[in-house]
Amino acid sequence: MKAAVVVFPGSNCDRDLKVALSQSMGSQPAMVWHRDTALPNVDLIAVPGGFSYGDYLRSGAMAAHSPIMREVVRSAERGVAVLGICNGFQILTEAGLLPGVLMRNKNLRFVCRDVFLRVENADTVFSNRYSAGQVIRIPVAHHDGNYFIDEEGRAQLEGEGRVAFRYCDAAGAADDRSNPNGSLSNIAGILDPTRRILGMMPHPERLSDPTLGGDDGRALFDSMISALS
Amino acid sequence: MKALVHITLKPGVLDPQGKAIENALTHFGFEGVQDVRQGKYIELDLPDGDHAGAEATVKEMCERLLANTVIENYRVEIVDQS
Amino acid sequence: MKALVHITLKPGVLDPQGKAIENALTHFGFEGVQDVRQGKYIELDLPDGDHAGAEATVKEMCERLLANTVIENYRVEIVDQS
Amino acid sequence: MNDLSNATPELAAEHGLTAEEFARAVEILGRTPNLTELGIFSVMWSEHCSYKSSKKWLRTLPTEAPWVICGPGENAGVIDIGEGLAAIFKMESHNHPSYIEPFQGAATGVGGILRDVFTMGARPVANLNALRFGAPDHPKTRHLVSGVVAGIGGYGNCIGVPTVGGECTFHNSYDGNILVNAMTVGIAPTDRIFYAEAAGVGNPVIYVGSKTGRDGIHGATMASAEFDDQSEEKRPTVQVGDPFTEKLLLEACLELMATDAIVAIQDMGAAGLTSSSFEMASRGGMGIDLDLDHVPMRETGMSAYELMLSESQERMLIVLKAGREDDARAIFEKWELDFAVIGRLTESGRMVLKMGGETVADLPVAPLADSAPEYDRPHRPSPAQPQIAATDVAPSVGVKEALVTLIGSPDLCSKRWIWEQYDHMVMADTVVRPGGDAAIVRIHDSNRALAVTTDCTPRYVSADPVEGGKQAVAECWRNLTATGAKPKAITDCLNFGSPEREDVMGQFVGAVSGIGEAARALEFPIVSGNVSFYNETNGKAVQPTPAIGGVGLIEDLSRLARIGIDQPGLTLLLIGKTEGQLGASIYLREIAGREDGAPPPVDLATERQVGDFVRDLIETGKVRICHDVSDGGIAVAVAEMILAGSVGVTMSVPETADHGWWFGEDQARYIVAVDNKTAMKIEADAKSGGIATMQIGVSGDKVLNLGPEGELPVNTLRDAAEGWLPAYMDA
Ligand SMILES: Nc1ncnc2c1ncn2[C@@H]1O[C@H](COP(=O)(O)OP(=O)(O)O)[C@@H](O)[C@H]1O
Ligand SMILES: [Mg+2]
Repeated sequence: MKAAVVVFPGSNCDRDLKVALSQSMGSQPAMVWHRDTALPNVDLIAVPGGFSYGDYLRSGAMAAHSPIMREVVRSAERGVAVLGICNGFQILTEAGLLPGVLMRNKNLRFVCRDVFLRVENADTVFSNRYSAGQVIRIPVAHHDGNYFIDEEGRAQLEGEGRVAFRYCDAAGAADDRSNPNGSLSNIAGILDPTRRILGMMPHPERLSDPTLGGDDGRALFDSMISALS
Repeated sequence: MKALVHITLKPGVLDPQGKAIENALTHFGFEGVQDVRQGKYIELDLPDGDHAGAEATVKEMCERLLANTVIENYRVEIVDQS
Repeated sequence: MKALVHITLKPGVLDPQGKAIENALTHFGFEGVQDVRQGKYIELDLPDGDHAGAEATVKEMCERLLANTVIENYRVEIVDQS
Repeated sequence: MNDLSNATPELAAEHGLTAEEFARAVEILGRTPNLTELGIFSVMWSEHCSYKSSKKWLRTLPTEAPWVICGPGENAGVIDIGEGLAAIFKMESHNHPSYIEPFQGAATGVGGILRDVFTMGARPVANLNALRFGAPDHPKTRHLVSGVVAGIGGYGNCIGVPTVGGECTFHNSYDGNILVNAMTVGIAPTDRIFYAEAAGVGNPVIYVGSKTGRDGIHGATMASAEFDDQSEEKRPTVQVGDPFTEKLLLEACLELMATDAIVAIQDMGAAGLTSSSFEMASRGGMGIDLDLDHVPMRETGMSAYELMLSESQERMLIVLKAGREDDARAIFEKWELDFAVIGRLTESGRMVLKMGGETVADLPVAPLADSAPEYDRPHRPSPAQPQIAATDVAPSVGVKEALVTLIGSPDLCSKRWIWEQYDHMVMADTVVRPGGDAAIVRIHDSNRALAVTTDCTPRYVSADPVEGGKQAVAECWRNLTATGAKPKAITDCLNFGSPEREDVMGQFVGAVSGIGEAARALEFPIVSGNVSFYNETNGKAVQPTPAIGGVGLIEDLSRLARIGIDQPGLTLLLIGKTEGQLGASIYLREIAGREDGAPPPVDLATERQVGDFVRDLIETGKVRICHDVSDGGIAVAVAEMILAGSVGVTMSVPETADHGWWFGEDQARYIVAVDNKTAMKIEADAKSGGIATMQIGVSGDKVLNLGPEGELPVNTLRDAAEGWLPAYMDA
């Protein structure tokens, strides 16, 4: 698999993502600077977490309109897989690649901690190494992770099996207590209609190494290797 | 001249900040506040010139960047420097 | 009735958001934007009643909660429901 | 009145210069300084920049060791951590700004300390913060806590440096003067460390980063407002942090540092342009000409005075090798930062400032630096306090109730509410997160790590500055040791009241001597630090608070200890001697409502012997669960080990165990949890070394069984520990 990580001014999880990807790929992803107008020929484009452009105005808004994102959209149309994590998810929604928006966390506070996720769809290029209903532990770290979409949009996501991950408790129950940010229906990650674009708030790259306290995140990267190579 | 831009959440869109303010106000003992919505207010300094043209440009700015038209409405007003 | 509250940074106080928006706009090819300042715009629904009283209350809300008066100014306007 | 008008004694006084200092300034210049020059004198001779009240005593601190690459005097301290790498770190206070505007004050405090570290070539890898707030029931406290925590998180989270540790305690002496101390640790290759010593006549002086505005021009606030009294626009304003620009500045500086274009570099901190340009010139014995017209300005009509005193954030001053301007410019333009050549180095030995074609200041560098005032202020030692044993304190409640109260008290309760608002995992190297004794951050791409912590027990320091100073260093050393790290060096942030008061100066002198004594005994040199005086409101000083930030090294990540007890059947072994010292203890304050008594004495030889013994157990893989015993004594330590883990403990305690035994704060103690065979082996080894040990319990079940004192469900402890702060903040 060949991969590229898009770097914006203010991205700060680009290196973490690179490390996690190369651990699974066995090779280095290309790092693409936001000013670049061309993308290398890759199977996966990863948009990392951070505070692109300071997350001023709206999280992800300015990055979504930068030249490189036009290329990302074009590649996505050609079927290249796109993964957006945290700020990357926000950027993909602002760019219109994924529906809905990520609003300020319900309690208005930044939240950084491990959460449990229920794998809702294990039949994607991002999740084939998990099993449906599996509960995994992965950290979140965001201020604007409160997913919102209108009722129609929500019904469509649910109906088409496009909710990828849901916040839940250790036993897999998705309720208010296990919802770290107020997201609608505990939605933590969603897919586009082609299932080849994934946006998620939690950071799998931060728990892909046992030394850091867990590696539930690693299967996400391994999934892509098997599906996209 | 100046462009005054108001960006507000569309009705029905969840507003965590507004809700939080509402709760805090009741908490502080301010009674009877029925609903609070928080939006953005942006002032742009523009070179003096024709208002209509400026308004069109600023509306384009809103469409392309300043507002997320999926969830937000915007209102543009051009005024002469005070 | 409604209270319309504008909260803006005091003159001279650095506005990183405004600055970032300004740069972004220039990148998108919008020329000549000289300065951008971002503030908050808050709408509060209040039970109908005497404007002067409401204005006083909302100003108190600004002092105590809505505005950070060390770096922000606020403006309150009471209007009848539109 | 303008930049050039002559300063008057009144104006000098408003600038905080004494009559003698002003006279000396006139003497150095051979004429009366103009307003701009006065501003520069006032900054360079301020307590903040000149350390005039503390210098004499700071000189007595040990600052050297074979592994110290650069001690105090530069922007931050530098130590060798092996494999061609150096750790660069410092702690700094931002107390007053944080009290005025908690969010921005704390945020810019973080931004400032980050710049101190990356200006030396390091990539910051960890932030910590030591916070002291007023009494929880003080009307301002809640607002200050939420603003400060949001501000620290807002800055660190955005720039992408993990905030992995700190302290947060409450006491009414901080009601009107909170303490916000921020620490940053960075890592750089030992052959790529950058200093702030100007060199090379003709080399260009470069300004990079944000534009200069009228931010935080203080000291001279009134004066500047008067001499140019316009509307509000013109008046100095609270400084606002821009972490996004700082992130760009960080990356741009590191990119430039990868080349060989830099001669010297220094961040613009307090009175940025003045201190950075003046200090770089004076360190290098150079002269410097600046053309202020080229300084990037955020506002129109700024005066030389304002430009030189502005505290606008996210700015750096760089001396480049002549001819490398374009390479540098390209990098900063790539990162969309301002870049301007604003002057050159000269051999004149003078600082000459030009604006609008005319000379607005002309000062001799060396004389101004050399004759900076230094005071030996009168100081009175604090009166000795009596030691307090259990027999002197009638227990008002049983051990059970006391423990629940203590573990749920503002100072000892879990600070989760705080650190969950900090991104403590970004950079994906955080091995041990906040909540343990020290946080552990892996050295990227290696199997080694840094352990970091901040510590100070102000109630000890106020009871006995010398012992309290020793204890702060000892606890810091112990917290690193308890993880298995080898303590390497410390930075300090000495927060005190007014040095012009004999009792406060006495506290300072005592604390510094205690800190020095401990640092010497533990081979734990002070490589950087900061003094913050005048922390008082209407004559009431804060508790003396010398915060100590420590850095330790872990050579093998497979050999470290955590505090959580994660399996049943383990023996809890107490290592170190217990006497039951209750003086100045948290038990005495929270349970008996007393703040008197002498703090537990610190025997540095024992401290070192026991610590080295424990560290060896961890390094050799015998121990992987360890916690030091500090506030609240054995009872609280065991409770913390249970709460950080997954099982309870059944205590087995001596008949004689009284509240002194349970809650006494005797120093140099650790608790380890090991299988019984190992426990006996350790006890034997300890015995031969003359180190006291005692088996105090066995892990298992979901309760803390206190023997004769009854038992507590783990959940009761957890609710108490986790409950207080969120409940307080949401109230
Ligand atoms: N302001 C803070 N920011 C981050 N972590 C904090 C803060 N205050 C306390 N902590 C964390 O809470 C834990 C307990 O703090 P403390 O009681 O000071 O530990 P100790 O008693 O071992 O010195 C430590 O891991 C510390 O890093
Ligand atoms: Mg400890």
